[in-house]
Amino acid sequence: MSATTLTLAKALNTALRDSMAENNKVLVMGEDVGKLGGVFRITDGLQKDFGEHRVMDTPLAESGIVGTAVGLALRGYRPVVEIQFDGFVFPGFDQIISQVAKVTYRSQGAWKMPMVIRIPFGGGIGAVEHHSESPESFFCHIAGLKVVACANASDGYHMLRQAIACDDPVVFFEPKRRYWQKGEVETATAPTDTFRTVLRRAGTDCTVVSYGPSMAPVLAAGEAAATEGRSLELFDLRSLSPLDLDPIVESVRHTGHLVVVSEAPRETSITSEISARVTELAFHSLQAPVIRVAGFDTPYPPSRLEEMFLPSLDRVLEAVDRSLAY
Amino acid sequence: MSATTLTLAKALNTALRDSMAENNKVLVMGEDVGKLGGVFRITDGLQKDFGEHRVMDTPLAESGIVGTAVGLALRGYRPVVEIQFDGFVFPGFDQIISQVAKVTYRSQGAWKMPMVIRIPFGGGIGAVEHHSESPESFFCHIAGLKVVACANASDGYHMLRQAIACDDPVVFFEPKRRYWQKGEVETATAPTDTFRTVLRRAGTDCTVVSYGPSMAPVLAAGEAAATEGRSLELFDLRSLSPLDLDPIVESVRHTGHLVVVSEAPRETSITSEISARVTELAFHSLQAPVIRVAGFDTPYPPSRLEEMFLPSLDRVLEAVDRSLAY
Amino acid sequence: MTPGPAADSWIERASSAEEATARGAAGTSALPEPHEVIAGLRATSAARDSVSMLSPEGVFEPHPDFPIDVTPELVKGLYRDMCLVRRFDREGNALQRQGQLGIWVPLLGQEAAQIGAGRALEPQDMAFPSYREHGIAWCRGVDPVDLLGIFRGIDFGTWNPAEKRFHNYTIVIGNQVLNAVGYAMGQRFDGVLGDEATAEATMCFFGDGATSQGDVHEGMVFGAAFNAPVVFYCQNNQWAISEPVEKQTRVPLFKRAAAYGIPGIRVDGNDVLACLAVSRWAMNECRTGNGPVMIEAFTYRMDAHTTSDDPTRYRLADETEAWKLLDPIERVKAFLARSGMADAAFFDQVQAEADELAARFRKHCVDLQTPGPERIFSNVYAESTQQLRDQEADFAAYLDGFADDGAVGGHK
Amino acid sequence: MTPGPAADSWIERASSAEEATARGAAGTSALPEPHEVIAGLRATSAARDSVSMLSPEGVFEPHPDFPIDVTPELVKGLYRDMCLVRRFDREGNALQRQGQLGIWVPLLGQEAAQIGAGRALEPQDMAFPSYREHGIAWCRGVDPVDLLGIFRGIDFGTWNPAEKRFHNYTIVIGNQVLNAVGYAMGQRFDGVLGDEATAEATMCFFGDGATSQGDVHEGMVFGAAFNAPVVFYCQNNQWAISEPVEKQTRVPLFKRAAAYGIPGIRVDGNDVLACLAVSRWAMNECRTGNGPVMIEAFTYRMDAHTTSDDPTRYRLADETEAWKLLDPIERVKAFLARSGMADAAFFDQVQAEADELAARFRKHCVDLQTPGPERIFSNVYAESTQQLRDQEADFAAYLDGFADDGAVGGHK
Ligand SMILES: Cc1ncc(C[n+]2csc(CCOP(=O)(O)OP(=O)(O)O)c2C)c(N)n1
Ligand SMILES: Cc1ncc(C[n+]2csc(CCOP(=O)(O)OP(=O)(O)O)c2C)c(N)n1
Ligand SMILES: [Mg+2]
Ligand SMILES: [Mg+2]
Repeated sequence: MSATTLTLAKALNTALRDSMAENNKVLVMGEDVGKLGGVFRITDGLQKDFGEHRVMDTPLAESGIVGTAVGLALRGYRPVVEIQFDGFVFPGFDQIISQVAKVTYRSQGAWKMPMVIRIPFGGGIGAVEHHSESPESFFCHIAGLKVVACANASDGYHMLRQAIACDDPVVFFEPKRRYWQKGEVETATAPTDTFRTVLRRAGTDCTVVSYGPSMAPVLAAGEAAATEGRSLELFDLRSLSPLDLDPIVESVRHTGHLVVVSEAPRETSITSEISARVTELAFHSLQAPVIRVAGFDTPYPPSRLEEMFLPSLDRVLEAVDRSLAY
Repeated sequence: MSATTLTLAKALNTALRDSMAENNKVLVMGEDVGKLGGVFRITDGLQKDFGEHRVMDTPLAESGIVGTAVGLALRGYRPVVEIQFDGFVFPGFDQIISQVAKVTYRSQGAWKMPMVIRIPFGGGIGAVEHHSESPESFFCHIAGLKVVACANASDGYHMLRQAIACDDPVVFFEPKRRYWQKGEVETATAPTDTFRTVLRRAGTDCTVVSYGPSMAPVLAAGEAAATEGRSLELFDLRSLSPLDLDPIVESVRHTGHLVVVSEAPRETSITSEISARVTELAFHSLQAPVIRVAGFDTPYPPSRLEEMFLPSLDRVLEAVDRSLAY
Repeated sequence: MTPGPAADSWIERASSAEEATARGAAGTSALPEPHEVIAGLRATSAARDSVSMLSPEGVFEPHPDFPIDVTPELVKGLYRDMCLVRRFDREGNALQRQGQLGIWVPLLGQEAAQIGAGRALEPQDMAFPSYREHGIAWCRGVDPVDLLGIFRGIDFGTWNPAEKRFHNYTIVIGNQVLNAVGYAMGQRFDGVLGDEATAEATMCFFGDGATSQGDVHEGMVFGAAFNAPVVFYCQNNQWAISEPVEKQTRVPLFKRAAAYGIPGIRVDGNDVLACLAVSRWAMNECRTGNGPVMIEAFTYRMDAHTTSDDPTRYRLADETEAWKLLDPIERVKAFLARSGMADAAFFDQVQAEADELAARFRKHCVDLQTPGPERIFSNVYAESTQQLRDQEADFAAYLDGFADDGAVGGHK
Repeated sequence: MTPGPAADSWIERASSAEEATARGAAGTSALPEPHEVIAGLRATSAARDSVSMLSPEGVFEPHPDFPIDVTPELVKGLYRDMCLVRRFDREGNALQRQGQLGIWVPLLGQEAAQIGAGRALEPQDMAFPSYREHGIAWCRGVDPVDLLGIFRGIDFGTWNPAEKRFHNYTIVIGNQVLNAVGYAMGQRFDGVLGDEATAEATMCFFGDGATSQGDVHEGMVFGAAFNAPVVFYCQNNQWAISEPVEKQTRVPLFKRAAAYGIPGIRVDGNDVLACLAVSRWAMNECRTGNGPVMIEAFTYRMDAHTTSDDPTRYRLADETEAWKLLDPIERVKAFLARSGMADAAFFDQVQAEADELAARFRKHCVDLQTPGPERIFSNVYAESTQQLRDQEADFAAYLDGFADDGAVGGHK
């Protein structure tokens, strides 16, 4: 079958459908994932086709959702949990850190924990409080979890398929404001490892790395910079933990400049880790310190202010200028 | 009154006692903090002297402890919450991130949130699972919280007094394996700002920064290095968020080398942030990348292995060597 | 087979099993089956053990346990409250449709449940809302326009929660229940309970779905453990977004109370007089030191969960139609008219007041100004930090860079 | 005043208020008052609505609802189980005192509660323990020596939880309840419920203090919502470290069950026959699709919370002495002797077996080897990562640096 054009939302929905059809141990569970198909419709139609036992509307309790998913995984199922919004994962945080992430280690491998925790994340949709957060950094600090974020429809499909096939727990971040963006998806291609950093644009002057929702302004910045005669090399991390830094270090060796872009508040975040690690690995190549374009160290502001909070084309370009001028 | 020699545990107990005597709005609450005086006896004798309403044995539920403390703070109280062990703060994580940290921002200052969340943290006591963790990095990523860690009896007393007096929520980390270590405490001195980085030893070759339980091996490393003719400049952060980096940047300007030491797993941690920020601020002064001596990116191991997991004198010295040899 | 309570539970299980099957079947079919809707209706018109006083037809019958002095002033006041609240609630919906608000959370159908509870509160009492409590806000003296910023993305509500004794809206399901219990513990420690008219208590609001959250359980555990003067007021509007209450529980929610050794009462949530009488009793129990108390207001969410929601995907119009017959305002109007407590002039005047409020509500909304970037950095702490001041200064400098060409860095 | 359940709750409140005062008074005084201890005793010998069959004096009286065939083999087997478990539990305490273990969590006093429940489990059933369930481990065929590494800091337990159908010990209070419910949901989805001898169910274990945790509530909510074949087995040993059960609840814990529409039964937790009969019934209810069920085993923590705890700070020796009279093993011994089911030879043989086990337990403990650094990095993931392999390699290289002078970097 050849490539089809799908929205990110539909690509994710298709990945769930294909995984469920392929393996009847795959379950979908969460709040409103049944008849409603999820508030973003990512699970649309799945309950109708796979039944109530494989697509479960759960009681309203995230610790309960994650905690029972742990038990289902022990029983041999492969639960795919939907957290309705980023800001609502925290009631389930204890089960994630104390059980999901540790069961394999604790049992010395007697248990596996094949579980996917899907989290629509990030801002830009004009939502109320707790609906626009970027909590990925918390999960990157938890050993035993794999943390990934998709940025387009094709990765949405293939990364979710890979996450569901993985025998380790994967926290899967979906850029909610890109759900309706269309892209080419080749569902037939044999799956390669999609949990790796990928080059999005080759360049020579400055390396820029990001993931998820911020890839769009980063790609736009690449275009804009080109028109101004600056050549940016752009990477999409895809895997936030573990980090696949080799391609970035390689790039920095020839550009000498690195800008890291993320919506997450800056302090003690994924951008801190990338800055620290790349500096450790490419110290003599760096002609300027790694510059971070990130959310501010404040709670997410009222949505009319989010355009200023979120990394924008302009903020990325300004950071590149600062790095090059350093 | 002149200085007295107290264990860290007794210094903390005295700070609670003095704060409660000074302000009857100060409350202590948690599991087993009453008659038992807490599993580490930090609240020993307080219920006997201040009564059951001011020193409360709560039901066994951390979200309940933190969540009701929020309400008490709104009512005008200054709750000091004890979390029994580091690994048990996570059931309360949602209330901390969604309410404790955001109430002031949400209400545009109409509410204040004067609350202290005390957490005995770190390893080295030969304990079972969940009793030796270093979760401070999670809290450093949460805007609206102040995060501090004490390393000795004097700071234990004065930092806890300051935390209780603070109108913002303070997550207060106590190095449990140092509870029985004695130190001089001058309780009479007028309180200065103790939430700042402090110089512990002046030196010229390499800057080493740490906090809490790891200050001991770092100070020992300073001694050992001196005997080998290497002069280390040692800092105790005390405040983990916000970070007080000026003294460290100053130091790096003349040493050109920085080693950061922490028990917390390395990935996306407080050590990542220090490395990133100091590199941003002192890029041209650094003759080597910031080197991190940290916990491994694994769950906390069985305790017989913790000596290898925890930053030791030897690991600190080896890192200093690597930095100087870079 | 088993002792008392267990025996109870057998009965519960049996009955709810029926309901469950009825509802369960629907999960697989695209739309609910007719018998389901009927089940819904049965649940409605005959909610077991429910306290009610004013029938859907507007016939008043006093309840022995919850005496209430039904004066014209009282009933007219409650009617006015409900009409005004419904009016600005509808205006909120309209403003969202017209792009003036990002989202609106309608209370349609829950006016009696909220006005009845809200009017049982004294000025010195404290209230902890969820996000749908516009009627409670109204009773606390919060100007409805102070709600608008939340839904327009300007702020998180502009009333002073400490002065109004009405906490900020809380969106994380269940959080506010624990916060309310803590506040009530403080009231007890302050010694403000007793028979005096100045005695205080706290009421917290949450939904049927929220009862599944650990925080709500822990709230009841702590409330009972510390004899906190708090009323747990659960508005069971039958739905948690797309999930019917049967997904959360096998037994009527008010029966949860017994598990904590506190009284639990189910009241007809569309009967404002019953809600008021029961809430007054419950608050007095708390003020006099007999708290906590749990109330389940059995009502219905007549509109979508929010303006972003599409209920046609998960529930039948018939169900909503049937509940229309139980409208909380209509029955009061009928009662006022039949009893001669109010005349046409009164109804006209309330209507006029409502339109006036709606107009002011709308004007305030469209006039709302977006704050500057300083709002992003303000009040993160009571005692701000150098790190944050630096970050704000850097961003201000960055924005100045665009000052000349006027452009502002907006995310693409 | 209020309908059925609420009325119930009034009664509960009244009675538990008494108890509360009795216990509450103690909170302020350094030691419990005598009347408190008495209260404790009253609660014990006459725990309301408690199912019991074998009196403290060893007199057996069948219970109409929970028939059990009391054969010599059965009773002798249960006696042996309890004696052996108590013996290695005591050895664990001794090993800690002698510095061979970092800590030990004693089950002393809870032998009947655990052996009764454990022997109700079939091989195909699943069990989720907390951290005190040495007796359950025994019944699941876990060799006691496989528990030692946990308390010596060598590992997290070396039995295979999947093969033994006995999950790892869970230390974070309440977590395992949700995990157990999920596992039981899976049993239901697998279609292994029914009347066949192969039908499966799950039992999870938690304490009185744990009932306050949100996870335990959510476990019951999910269990009821999905009709999961799970038995919630609460060992109420009267204490959560230093906090008496009155700090957690106003009402008997088994009454929590009614709030979820599931049966709740209180059993004399020191009566192994009652615990067995009730557990068998409950597991069969679950295996045949009538789950969940809650059981409260009313027992007592005879020893400290752990070897690190000092109970003299918060409870009177008298209380413990009084419970000694209710010892779970003594009553079975009396029954066996009086009924002539067993003779001196049997008791001697069990004693000998116990000493043998204790010796093997001790030897295994002192012989345990500390694993190498590779254990730190092993099984973090099912599919390891380059990042972790690099970290392990770096550390190995670092350690090699000390190889010559033999020293290893130990923390100071
Ligand atoms: C912890 C958490 N999880 C999920 C959500 C998303 N959410 C918002 S409202 C809602 C349903 C609430 O139902 P109910 O408690 O009955 O209140 P109602 O909306 O019916 O008034 C959900 C799941 C949330 N706000 N918080
Ligand atoms: C979430 C969490 N909080 C606190 C603790 C510390 N802790 C360990 S055991 C215990 C008391 C448990 O009491 P109970 O549930 O009655 O079980 P028991 O120990 O009496 O068997 C506490 C507070 C913990 N292990 N987990
Ligand atoms: Mg609802
Ligand atoms: Mg207990």
